[in-house]
Amino acid sequence: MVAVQMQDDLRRVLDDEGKLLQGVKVPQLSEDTLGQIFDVMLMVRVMDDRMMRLQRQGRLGFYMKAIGEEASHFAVAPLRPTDWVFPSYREQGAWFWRGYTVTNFINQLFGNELDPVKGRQMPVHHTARDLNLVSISSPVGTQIPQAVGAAHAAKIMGKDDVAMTFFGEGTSSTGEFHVAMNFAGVYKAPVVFVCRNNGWAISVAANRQTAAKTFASKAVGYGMPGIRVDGNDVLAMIQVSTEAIDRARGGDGPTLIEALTYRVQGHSSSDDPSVYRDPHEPDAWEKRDPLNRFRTYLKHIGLWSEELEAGITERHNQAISDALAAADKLGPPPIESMFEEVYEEMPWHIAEQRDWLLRQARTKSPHAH
Amino acid sequence: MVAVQMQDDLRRVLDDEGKLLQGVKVPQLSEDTLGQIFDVMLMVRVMDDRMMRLQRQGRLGFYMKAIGEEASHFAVAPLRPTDWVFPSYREQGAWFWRGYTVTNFINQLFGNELDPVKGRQMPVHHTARDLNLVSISSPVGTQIPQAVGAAHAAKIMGKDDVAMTFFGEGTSSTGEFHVAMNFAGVYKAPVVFVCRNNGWAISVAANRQTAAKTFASKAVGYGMPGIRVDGNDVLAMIQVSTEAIDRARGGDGPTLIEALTYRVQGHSSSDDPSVYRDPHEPDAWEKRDPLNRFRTYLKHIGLWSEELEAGITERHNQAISDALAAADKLGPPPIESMFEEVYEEMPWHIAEQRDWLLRQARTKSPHAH
Amino acid sequence: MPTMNIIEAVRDALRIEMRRDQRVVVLGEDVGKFGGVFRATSGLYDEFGADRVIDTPLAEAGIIGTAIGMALYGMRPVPEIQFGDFIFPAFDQIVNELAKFRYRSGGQYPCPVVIRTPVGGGIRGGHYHSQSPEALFIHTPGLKVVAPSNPYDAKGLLLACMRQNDPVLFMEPKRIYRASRGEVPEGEYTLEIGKAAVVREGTHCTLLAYSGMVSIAEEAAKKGEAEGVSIEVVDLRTLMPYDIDTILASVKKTGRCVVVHEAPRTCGFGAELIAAIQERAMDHLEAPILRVTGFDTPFPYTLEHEYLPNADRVLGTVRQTLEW
Amino acid sequence: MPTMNIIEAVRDALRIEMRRDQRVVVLGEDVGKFGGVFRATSGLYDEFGADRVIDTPLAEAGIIGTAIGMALYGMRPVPEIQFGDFIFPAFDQIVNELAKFRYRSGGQYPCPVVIRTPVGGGIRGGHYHSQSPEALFIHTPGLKVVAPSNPYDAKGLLLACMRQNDPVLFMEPKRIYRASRGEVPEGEYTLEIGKAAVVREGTHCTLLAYSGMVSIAEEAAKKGEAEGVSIEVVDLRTLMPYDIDTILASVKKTGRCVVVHEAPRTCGFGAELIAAIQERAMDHLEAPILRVTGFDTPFPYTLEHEYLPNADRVLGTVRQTLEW
Ligand SMILES: Cc1ncc(C[n+]2csc(CCOP(=O)(O)OP(=O)(O)O)c2C)c(N)n1
Ligand SMILES: Cc1ncc(C[n+]2csc(CCOP(=O)(O)OP(=O)(O)O)c2C)c(N)n1
Ligand SMILES: [Mg+2]
Ligand SMILES: [Mg+2]
Repeated sequence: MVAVQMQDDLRRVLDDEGKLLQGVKVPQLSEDTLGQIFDVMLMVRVMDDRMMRLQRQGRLGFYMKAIGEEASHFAVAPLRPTDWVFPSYREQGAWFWRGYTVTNFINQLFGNELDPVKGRQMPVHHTARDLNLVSISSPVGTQIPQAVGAAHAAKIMGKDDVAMTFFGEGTSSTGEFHVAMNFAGVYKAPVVFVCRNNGWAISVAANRQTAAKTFASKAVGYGMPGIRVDGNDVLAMIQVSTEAIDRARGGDGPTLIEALTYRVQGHSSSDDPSVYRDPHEPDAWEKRDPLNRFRTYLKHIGLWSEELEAGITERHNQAISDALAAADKLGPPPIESMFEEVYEEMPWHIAEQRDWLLRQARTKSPHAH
Repeated sequence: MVAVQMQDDLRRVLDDEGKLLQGVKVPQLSEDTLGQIFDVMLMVRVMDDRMMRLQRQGRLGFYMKAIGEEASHFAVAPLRPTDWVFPSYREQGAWFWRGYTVTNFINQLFGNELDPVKGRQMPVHHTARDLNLVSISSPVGTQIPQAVGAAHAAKIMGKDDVAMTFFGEGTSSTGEFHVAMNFAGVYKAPVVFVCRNNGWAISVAANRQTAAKTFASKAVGYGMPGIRVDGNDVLAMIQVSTEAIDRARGGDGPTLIEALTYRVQGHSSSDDPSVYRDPHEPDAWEKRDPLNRFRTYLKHIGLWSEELEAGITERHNQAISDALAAADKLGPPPIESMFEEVYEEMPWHIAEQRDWLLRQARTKSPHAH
Repeated sequence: MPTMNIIEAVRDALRIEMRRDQRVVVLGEDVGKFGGVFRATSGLYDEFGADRVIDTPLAEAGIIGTAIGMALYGMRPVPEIQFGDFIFPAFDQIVNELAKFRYRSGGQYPCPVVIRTPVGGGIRGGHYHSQSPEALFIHTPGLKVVAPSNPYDAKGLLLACMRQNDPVLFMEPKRIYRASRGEVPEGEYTLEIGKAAVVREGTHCTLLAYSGMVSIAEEAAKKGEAEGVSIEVVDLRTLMPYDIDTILASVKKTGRCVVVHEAPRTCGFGAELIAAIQERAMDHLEAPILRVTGFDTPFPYTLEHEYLPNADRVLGTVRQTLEW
Repeated sequence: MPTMNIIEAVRDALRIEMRRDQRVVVLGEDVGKFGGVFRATSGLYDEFGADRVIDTPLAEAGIIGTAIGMALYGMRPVPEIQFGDFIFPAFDQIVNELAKFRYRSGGQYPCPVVIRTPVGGGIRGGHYHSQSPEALFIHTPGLKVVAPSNPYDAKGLLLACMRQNDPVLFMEPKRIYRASRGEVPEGEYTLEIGKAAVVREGTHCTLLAYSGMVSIAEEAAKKGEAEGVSIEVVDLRTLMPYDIDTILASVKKTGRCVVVHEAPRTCGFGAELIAAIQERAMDHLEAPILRVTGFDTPFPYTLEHEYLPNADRVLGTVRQTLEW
């Protein structure tokens, strides 16, 4: 029998009250950077709040919140702009951190004529090639081997870029997770796997997703290190991510990071978690809220004030309001755009179908508002 | 970091000279059973030899040998007849052990009118429902989740049947392996996974298949025990298999067994390993030959003699010759059979196609002999 | 008779069969306590327990792979794939395994698995919550493909599927899961697999439709009637094996035919219907058989109403065959 | 000009492009030192090394998934799937990902991956080494599908595929990998994707064929000639986008058409060709368009010669259209 002993210690930097723990590695971040992190965390919170309200008002088709999981997004903080990110659908913070604009974010949600993906994908399926943020796909797990491919390509081409990919703990059950981890191990590809263990995959609890003791322990089967980190501790996230990125860039291969966090609200705007989970379950997590903890930390070190936060919130709210106002004036993408970019050049049959459609009477979308 | 300590000890019962090791668990087998094991091991050896010669003479389309890996097949020995086996293509011994006849074996290879699968599958793709030996499929790994399903079904239906599935170490790279192991862990399904690590997946060496230290260690990620066993030691195989089957039947869930063995010859009759591996590599394994080791053991305990072995070999050879002679007189399955059993009842379009074909002039198969 | 929508009809069929036959189990992502993201299995967990209403880990290949093993062992699993778009990780298990077990084992191992999955667009789900992949499965020998368009058929056909011994892909039109309501008998009844229904008679042109497109075809027929065009609407209901007799009878009567489906046109099921009809009834055809289908693009988000066939386009295409 | 078989032509194209373009890599099971089970990549490992001729672990989803990532990053991967029958574990990566990247990213991420895979029967491989899955991929918007029938086309088309920016499924006719030999120019040349070739002119009937069936069609045409039947043979070469102009020109000339493919009939590519032709050239058709195809059964082992279309059946079916 292969006896396995786990050091199941969760890597942490801040305690639940936002105080620095003793004797742990702390990421070296400038005051500026700390401020930016707080800024982006607030942006996620404000954006989620505003968008969910829009959705409830029937003005937005669909939305997915990340409330309570924002700290985990900052695994991207130590990346270089030339590094690549293969996200799932719940890492808004990663997008804003890398420079994705509120305008692009909102135009994508509305799928309007300025949507960077031209109204072709449902809300929260962003793409930003200029930021090396790869197109989000709904089928979960598909991005994981793709990240390995990009990382391996960088290595083959002699570049020192790193690829990072995000996915939920439920997604670790897919075949794609396995083949990706396995390829990465064999090729020692410079890739960092970030598994956001938020406890739930829609209605299925993490302990029904696998019998493994931890998700990090799955790294054993691929010959790579598995690190378990407090995913509600943004400094710990950045610390372990820095180590994993350094390993990758240094040629030492991939790392699996399990970020322990919690999905405080529903899976998406279509979900009602009260049907399947104890409505009090989130309570325990409230006091471990990543924003609170980081705020307290900043307060301790004198980098936070009520006015500061109010100012940032106000700025974010304003940016969102501006983007919404601008989006309100925009129409849908032109009908022709539906037929474009299926291929680089439009083949005859698609052109024929486009021409036919353009000859038909226009009907109004039942969803237009 | 999840630090993992492996006890990478290989479970063994016999040393390389076929002597019992001290202080290890030894399976309790009657003299009769020991004799039967030897008998079936010899059958595999003789059959492989005869069939490969036929193939080389152009009389058989395709064959896959198991030479050097026969001991691993005996993981099935402790199963009850009511238990289920989901094999890959290289476990001839499991078939003969459970009572598959030489006649069926050979008729399947020739795909003739008495082939149990009616000439529908290529050689070595057997099925024996009466023996709970499930249909072999060429795409590797597909049988693994199926075995889990059968095991889980037994549990749900309140039966104490166990399912066992075999696959090569290369096949552990497939998505099917992962989803199957994961489901089995979650459901505590009564299933035993036997990974025949024979060092090669066609031309790809096992160390290019995964970066994990051992294949057994992959069990960690699924919360089940992983056992590494000398796959060329038939008594050790039976011992660890007994333990795993007992665990499964007792409600303690699945086990992964890695049987360390070696593919002494080519992948199949179509393969030429000299293109990709050191022709001397097999030498080291010759002295660990499972048949030799078991034979020496039997000799030590007075259960072997030259005459005994000659008699068995002769009997097997005779059975094969008889079956071949009988097969020689058989024709192909009737043309109509090609259209049958696609569905339980033949739908109109298949009947129409059958009738059309029957009206066409017959042509001779270029492969008929 | 009670009125039900499609979701309720499906649930009713599952409940009836699970009560009648201990071997029936449902499995899939979120089908347990939650009752499925569309609530098709809602209440079953409470009635039948976790052993027969099984929440699975997130892996479609595992859902179908284990369902196959269960069926081989003697159960009658009814796996749910949460959206038809997520069936592809299980594609190998479905087309290479499930569909082939009976045949490749020489008839020794039938594999009666009924895969339920919602298909089609119209819910603003974008490409990955809207696809109609039926052609891929119709092209796969060994599978039956059933695609009801209303609650009555959904219940009767699903019961029939669970009582026969071949693997079935049971495609549910998610767009009208709740919108399509109708009278549905209580208790048991089955509809014959492989039988189409003439849901509206007409003389000028035949419309062949199934799943979410039947109501569009009926709407077109109604509009046509107002304008003096008499359209016969055939709801195919089963796509494999499809009901060639009913189709040919209708086309021979009207002499014209238009096929409507949501899936992309090229190599869609419409192509097969056209090929089969012209092979057998060429001399009855007064015009080419035309298609109103989804376009050969991925299913879009914002412009989905432009993508989807609608009654005007169908009627316009019928007119085209009339004017040919 | 040198003579090559298809394997050699494919290898030649790969070698030329790998020399010319550093971004081209091949990856797959056994493609490295071994050179592939059909030896298509033989010698490339020695010339280009393990970084550009990559043996992968045994997982098709991993092969295609990583190839996609490589292409996004800027390389030009040419993955090999050992047999077309084993492509299904990668089906999701191909149809939901590879085919959709350009579109769903609003044009930001083209994904130029050329998947090579041997298809078709005739090598006594039974069901799992004989399938012809082209229809599934032709039905998938975003993919190109190329299916050469001879060494010259194989080389010119493969080079063309590696030099354009869309994902391609490049299907190689394994049955004639070695049997089909012909003159192949040294060095570079490309053939236009999307163009069929009239490989034999005739006036009575058009035969549409591709891949391993072109030689069968030609054999039928030769037999026909001896019996006074003049058959035009069109080798489609590219199946998506297919060459509607060449097809229509031929059918309009002959007035009759038979499609030949190995894949099962129902929902096969033949259905689409028939549908498209009758939509556009109904008034030129003197007879229904018929099909000679694989049957709607799994591909059998012993009876594969009965399963596969042959020249007699093709000619017989041509006659049927002539006598209609
Ligand atoms: C292949 C596939 N199957 C099913 C779904 C439906 N689905 C969407 S999200 C989800 C749960 C994902 O859970 P997890 O990976 O833990 O991520 P989280 O939502 O918790 O961030 C499921 C089942 C899907 N998107 N893709
Ligand atoms: C899905 C799939 N991909 C590829 C193949 C081709 N193939 C047949 S056997 C084999 C190697 C299998 O190696 P392993 O699992 O170690 O088993 P072994 O042959 O050593 O017993 C490969 C790649 C296949 N049969 N199925
Ligand atoms: Mg989760
Ligand atoms: Mg092996």
